[in-house]
Amino acid sequence: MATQAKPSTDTNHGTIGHKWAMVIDLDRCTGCQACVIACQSENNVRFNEESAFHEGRVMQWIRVERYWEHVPTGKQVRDDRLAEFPNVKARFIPILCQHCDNAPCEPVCPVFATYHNNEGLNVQVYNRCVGTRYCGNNCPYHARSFNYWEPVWPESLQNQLNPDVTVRTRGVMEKCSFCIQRIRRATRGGGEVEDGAFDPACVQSCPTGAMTFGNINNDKSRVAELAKSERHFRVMEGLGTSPSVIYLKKVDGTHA
Amino acid sequence: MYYRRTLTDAQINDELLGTVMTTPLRWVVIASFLAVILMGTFSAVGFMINQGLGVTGLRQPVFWGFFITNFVFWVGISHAGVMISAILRLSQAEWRRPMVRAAETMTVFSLMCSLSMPLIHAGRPWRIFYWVFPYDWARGIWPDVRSPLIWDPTAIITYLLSSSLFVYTALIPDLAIIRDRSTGWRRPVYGALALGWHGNPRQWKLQGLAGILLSALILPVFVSVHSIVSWDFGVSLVPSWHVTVFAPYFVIGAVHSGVCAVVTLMIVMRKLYKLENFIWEEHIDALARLLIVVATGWMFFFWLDLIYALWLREEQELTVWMLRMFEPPWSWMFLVFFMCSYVIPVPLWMFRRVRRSFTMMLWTSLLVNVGMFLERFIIIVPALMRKGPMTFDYATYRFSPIEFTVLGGSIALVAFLLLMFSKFFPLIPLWEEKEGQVLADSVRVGKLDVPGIVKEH
Amino acid sequence: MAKLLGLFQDPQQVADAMDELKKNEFPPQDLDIYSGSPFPEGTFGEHDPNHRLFMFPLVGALIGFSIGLLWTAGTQISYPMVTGGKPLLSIPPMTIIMYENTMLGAIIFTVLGVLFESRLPKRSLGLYDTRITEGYIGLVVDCPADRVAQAEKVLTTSGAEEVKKEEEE
Amino acid sequence: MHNGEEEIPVIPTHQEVAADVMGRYQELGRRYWGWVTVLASLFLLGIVGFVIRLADGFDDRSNWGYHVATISFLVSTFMAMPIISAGLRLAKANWRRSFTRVTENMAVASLLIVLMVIPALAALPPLEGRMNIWFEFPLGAPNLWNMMSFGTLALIGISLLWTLALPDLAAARDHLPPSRRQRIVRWMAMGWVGHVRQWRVLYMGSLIMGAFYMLLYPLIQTLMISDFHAGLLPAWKDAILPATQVVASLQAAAGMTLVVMYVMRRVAGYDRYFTVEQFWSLAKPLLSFSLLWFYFWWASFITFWYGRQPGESSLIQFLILDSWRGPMMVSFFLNFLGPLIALVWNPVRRSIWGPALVGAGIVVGALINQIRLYVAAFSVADPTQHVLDPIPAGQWPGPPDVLIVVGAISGCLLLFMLVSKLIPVISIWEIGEGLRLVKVRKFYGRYLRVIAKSH
Repeated sequence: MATQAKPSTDTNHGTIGHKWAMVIDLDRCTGCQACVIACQSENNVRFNEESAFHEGRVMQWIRVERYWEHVPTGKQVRDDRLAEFPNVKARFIPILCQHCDNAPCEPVCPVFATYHNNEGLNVQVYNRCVGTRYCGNNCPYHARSFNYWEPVWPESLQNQLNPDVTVRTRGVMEKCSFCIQRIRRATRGGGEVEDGAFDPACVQSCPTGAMTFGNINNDKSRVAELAKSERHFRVMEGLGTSPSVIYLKKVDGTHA
Repeated sequence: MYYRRTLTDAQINDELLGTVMTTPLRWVVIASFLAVILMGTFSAVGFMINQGLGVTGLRQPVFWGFFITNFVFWVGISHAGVMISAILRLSQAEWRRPMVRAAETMTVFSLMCSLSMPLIHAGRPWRIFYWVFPYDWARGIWPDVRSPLIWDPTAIITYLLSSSLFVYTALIPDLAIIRDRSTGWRRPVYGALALGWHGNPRQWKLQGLAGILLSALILPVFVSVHSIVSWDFGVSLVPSWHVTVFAPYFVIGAVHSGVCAVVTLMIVMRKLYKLENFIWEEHIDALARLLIVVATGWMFFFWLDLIYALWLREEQELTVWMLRMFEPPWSWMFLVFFMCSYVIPVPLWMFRRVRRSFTMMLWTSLLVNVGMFLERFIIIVPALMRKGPMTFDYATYRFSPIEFTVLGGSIALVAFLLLMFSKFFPLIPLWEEKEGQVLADSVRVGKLDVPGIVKEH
Repeated sequence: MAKLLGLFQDPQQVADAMDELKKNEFPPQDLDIYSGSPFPEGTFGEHDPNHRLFMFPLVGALIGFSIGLLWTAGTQISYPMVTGGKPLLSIPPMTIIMYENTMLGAIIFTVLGVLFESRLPKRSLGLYDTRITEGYIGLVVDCPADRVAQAEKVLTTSGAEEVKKEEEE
Repeated sequence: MHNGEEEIPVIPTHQEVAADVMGRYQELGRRYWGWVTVLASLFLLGIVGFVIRLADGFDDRSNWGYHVATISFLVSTFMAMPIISAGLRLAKANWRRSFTRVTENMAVASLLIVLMVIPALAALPPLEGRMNIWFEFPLGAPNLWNMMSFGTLALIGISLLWTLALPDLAAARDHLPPSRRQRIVRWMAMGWVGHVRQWRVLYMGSLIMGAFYMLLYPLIQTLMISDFHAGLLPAWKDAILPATQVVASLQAAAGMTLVVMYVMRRVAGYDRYFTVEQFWSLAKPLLSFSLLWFYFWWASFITFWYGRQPGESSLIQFLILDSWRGPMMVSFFLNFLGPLIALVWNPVRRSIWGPALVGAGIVVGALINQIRLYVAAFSVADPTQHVLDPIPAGQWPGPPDVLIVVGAISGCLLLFMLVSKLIPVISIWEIGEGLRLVKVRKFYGRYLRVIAKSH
C-alpha cells in the first residue's frame, strides 16, 4: 500500500515547458456554433446528417451545450421549470475534451490508446485503439465520440480533407486534440512558443473572441492572465479531474 | 442426509456411461437444433463485424449494452460450478457427488461463452489479441496493467485454465473406466487420456488430495474473478457504478444465479439421460436450502447498495436510481427482476414440497436467472444513460435484433458444448458415486436407522 | 522377478490376503492394490504412500508471483506513460495481476504434482484386468520367481477368483 | 497415520458426561472466586474511568472515541459468538456440540453492551447536515431506533440461550442439593421434563431464533458503522462497510471462541470436551474469515484509490495511509497476514495451540481495528464539511480510555463467569444427542467412525 493516492488537485505532473490550456469566457459566448464547424473542417470529423442525431451517434469534438440560468428574484418560483424570462435565461457552454490532468478516461484503456503527454495534453492514438469504449463511459464530460460506421465524405468534399490530420477508421474512439497538428507545427523548432503564435481552429474562428488558447506555464500568456480572473471555474471540479479548460462566468446573485 | 439406493459398481457404470457408449435419437435431435441456432448466431456476428457496430443499438453515451450485460451474466453463471464443488468438497458434504462435475463443466463452458462477449463487442475485433496479450513484438508497446480491462482477461484466463484442469484431474479415473469398457477407436483415445490409471491406493490418495487442494486454491480465484469484473464498473467515475460494495454484491449475485443454473442443469440432465437413480429430491432440496441462504445474503448487499446510493444525496446518483426504479421501461424491468430473483422464489423455497418437486424447482431456477439477467442490464444501461448534467446526449438504449440473437446464441452455445461434453464424458463422476456407496452406513437409534457416513478423521 | 495379480470381489478377502502375505514375509512395499473406487486409507492394511505434494503449489505460487511482478513492474517502468495522474509504478493494480498469476502458477503446479506423485502418465498398463473398474479388487504381488507358487497359493486360498501371472527379467 | 484403533477416541456415555459436567458445575472453588474478584475489581476500575469521562461531559466528542470503539469491539466478539453456534447448528456440524453453550453464554454480555450504548448515543452530534441512513424522517433517530435494535438483539440472544439451556437447567435442578441457587435454577428450568413435544418445540424454536439472530446482527452492525463511523466522516460513501464489519465480527467471534476454549482447557480443565477436533474444525472457517477480512477491506480500498476524488483521497490518507497507518498495519498483520501464514499449514491447524494463538492475535487485531475506525471518526471536528480538511492526527488513549477498555471487557467476562454457574457451560443434551449418532465400526482392515445426521 506504499503508493499514496495523490490529492487530485496537483496540476502538472511530468510537464516540461509547455502546458497547453484554454480559457472560454461564457459571458462572451453567443452559441453561434462557428467553433463546431471550424473544428469539423479542420480535424476531418465526419459529417452529421440528421439521422446521426436521431441515432445519437453524432461525431463532434466540440459541441455547444445550452442550459437555463435561473436569476433569483424577489418572488419565489415554486418549480424552476415554471420560471420565465427575465428570471430564466438561455446560456451556452462549449464542451470539448477538457484535457484533464487526472483524466478518468486514460487509466481504463487497456492498450495505452489514450494517455497524458508531457505537454499536458490528453492524446488519443487511433491505431492503438481496439474500441473497448471504456474511455467513453468514464468521461464525465461526454467529450468522446465513437466511429460506429466507416466515416465517408461526399465525392465533392474529398479534397476538403485536411492532410495534416488522419482520417479515422471504423471502430475507434476520437476526441478533441487541441488541434495537435498545429501545436506540432508551432513547436517543431523546439524552444518556447511565444504567446498567440497559433490557435486551434475553434479559437481562431470564434467571432466574439470568447476562447483563448496558450501555454499556462508561461505566466505572461493571456491564458494564464485570464485564468487568474475571479470569474473562473472548471466543469465538475468536485470529481478532482482538474481539467485544462477553464471557463469564465460572471456569477450574478447567489446562484453559481 | 438421505437413504441412498445401493448399486453395484457394474450397475453404476452401465447407467452412467449409457450416453457415452450409445447415441440416443433425442440427443441427435437436440444437438442439431442447437447447431442451427448457432449457425444463425455466427452469421449475425459475422454481419456485425463486417458492417460495424452501427448495427447494434449502442449510442452516446451508452457505450456498453447488451454484450457487456451478457458477459457479466455468463461470468456469473460460471461461478456456481466451483462454488458448489469446491465448497461441498471442503465441507465433505455427501450430497455433492452427483453434481460436482456437471457444475464444473458448466463453469468451463459458460466462461468460454462469456470470454467471447467482450471480444465481439470491441470496435475492432480483428485487433483483439493486441488487447488481451502482451504484444511488444506487435507494435512496440505493452498493455497498461493499470486498466481494469487488463485485470479482466488475466483473471478470466486464470479461472478458465484452473477449472479446466480441475475437471480433467477428477475425470482421469472415469476415463480409465471408459478405456476398460470401450473397444475400437475409443480404446486408444481414452487410454491416452486416462494416462495409464491403475487405481492403486497411492493414486486414489492423491486423487482425494487433489480434490481438496484444488478446491482450496480455486475458491479464492473464483471470488477474485467476479470481483474484478465488478471493478470494471466500480473503479469508474460513473454515478451509481462507483460503489465499494460492488465486488461482494456481484460475487454473491453470481453465486445466486449460478446455483440456480446448476439446479436447472441437474433437472434437465435427469430427464434427458434418465438419471433418476443418481439425482433425487434430496439433492435439489439441499441446493434449494443453500439458495435460500445465498439469496438472502445477496439481498443484504443489494440493500446496502441502495441505501448508500441515497447516502450522499448526490443528484446524479439519485437520478440514475429514479430512472431505474420509477421510469418505464426500466421500472417494469426492475419490478420483474426483483420479483423473479427474490420475492417469488425464496418464499416458495421455504416449503419442503416445493423444494422437492422437480418441476417447481426447474421453473423457479429459470425465473431467478431471468431476473438476474435483468439485474445486470439495469445496473449497466441506465447508469450510462443519465451520466452527467450534460443535456445534449441523453439516450434511451434499445438493443437491436443482432444483439438479441447473440443472447439467444450464447445460451445455445453453452447448451451445445455441454451436450457435446456429455456425449464423450460422463456428466456424473462414477468413482465418486462408487465411493459414496462404499462409505454409506447407518446408525441404529431405537427403532430408527439414521443414515450415516464413514468418516476418516 | 515375477508379478501376480489376484482378482477379488470382497474387500474383506483382500484384507485377509494382505495379512496372510505379510505373515509370509512378503515385504509390504511389494504389495499393491488396484480398485475401481477409493477406499479409506489402510482399509487393506496396505503401507501408507508418502508424498511431497504440498511442495508443488508453493513452488508454483513463487514462480507465478515472480512472473507477475516482472510483467507488471517491468512494463510500467519501461513505458513511463502517465495515465490519469496515477503514479508510474501503481502498486494496487500490480497486486491484482500478481495475485492472479500466483494462483495460476500454484494450481498448474498442483496438477503437475498430482500427476507426478501418482506416477502418471504410464506408457503401458502392464499386468491389469478390465474387471477392476467393474468392481473387482486386484491384489498385486511383486516377488522373486521362486516364490510365485507360494504367493499364488495365498491368493487363491483367501478367495481370489483368478490369478494372473507375468514374468519379468 | 491411519493405523486404526488408537485414532478413535473412546466414546463416553451420556451418563458419564452428565455426571462430569454436573460435578464441575456444582463446585464453587477458591479459584473460581479468585477469578471473579479479579474481574470484578477490573470492572470497577472501568466504571471509574467511565465516570471520569462523564465528568468531562459530551461536548468534546473525541473523548468518547475509545468508549464507542470498545462497544464495537464487544459487539463484534461477544455479541457475534451466538452466530457461530447457530450457524453450525443449521449446518448440522457434529463438532460444534461441546462449545455451543460457551458461545451462547456469552450472550449475557449484551446486557452490559446495551447499557454502554446510551452514553455513546449522547455523544453523537445532531443529524442535521451530516450523512445518515435516517434520511428525511429522523423521528427520534438515531437514539430510539439504535436502542430498540440493540435491545432486541440482546433479548433474542438471551432467550436463545435460555431456550437451549432448558434441558440442562432441568438436569441441574434435579442434581443440585436444595439451596437458593437450586431454587433459581428450578424457576429457570420452567418445569422441563423432556417430553417429545417439548423437544420438538425446542428444536424449532432454537432454529427460528438462531435465524432471527443471524438476520438482525448485520442490521446492528449497519447501524453501528453508519451512525458512529461513516456518518461522522465527510464524503465517506463506503457501502461495503457494514458487510466488512460483519465479516470482521465473525472472525473475531471465532477467534474469541478459540481463546475461551483454550483458557477453559488450561484453567478449568475441560480438556475432554475441547479436543483437537474442535480447534482443527474451527480453524478452517477462521482461515476463510481472515481471507474475507482482507477481501472486503481491499474492495473498498481499490475503489477509492482508483476513483481518487478529493474526498476519497483525503479519507484514504486519514484512515489507511497517514494518520492511522500504525493501527492499520498492526491489524492488517494480526487479522490477515498472520492467520494466513499460520493456518495454511495443516500441522498448525490441527493442533490446540496453533488456532488458539492465531485466535488471540485476531482478537487483539480486532480491538485495534475498531479503535482505528471509531476513534478516527470521533476525532473529526466538523462532520458537515464536504471534503475532510484538515486531516486530523491519530489519537492515543488516555488513562480513562484504557480503564474503560479493560473494564468493559472484564465486565463481560465476569457476567460470563457468573451465568456459567447458573447454566452449565457445557451443553449436556447436545453432546448426548451427538453420542447417540456416532458408532465405531470395523471397516475391513481398520476401525472407523460412522457419523449419522438426523433430519
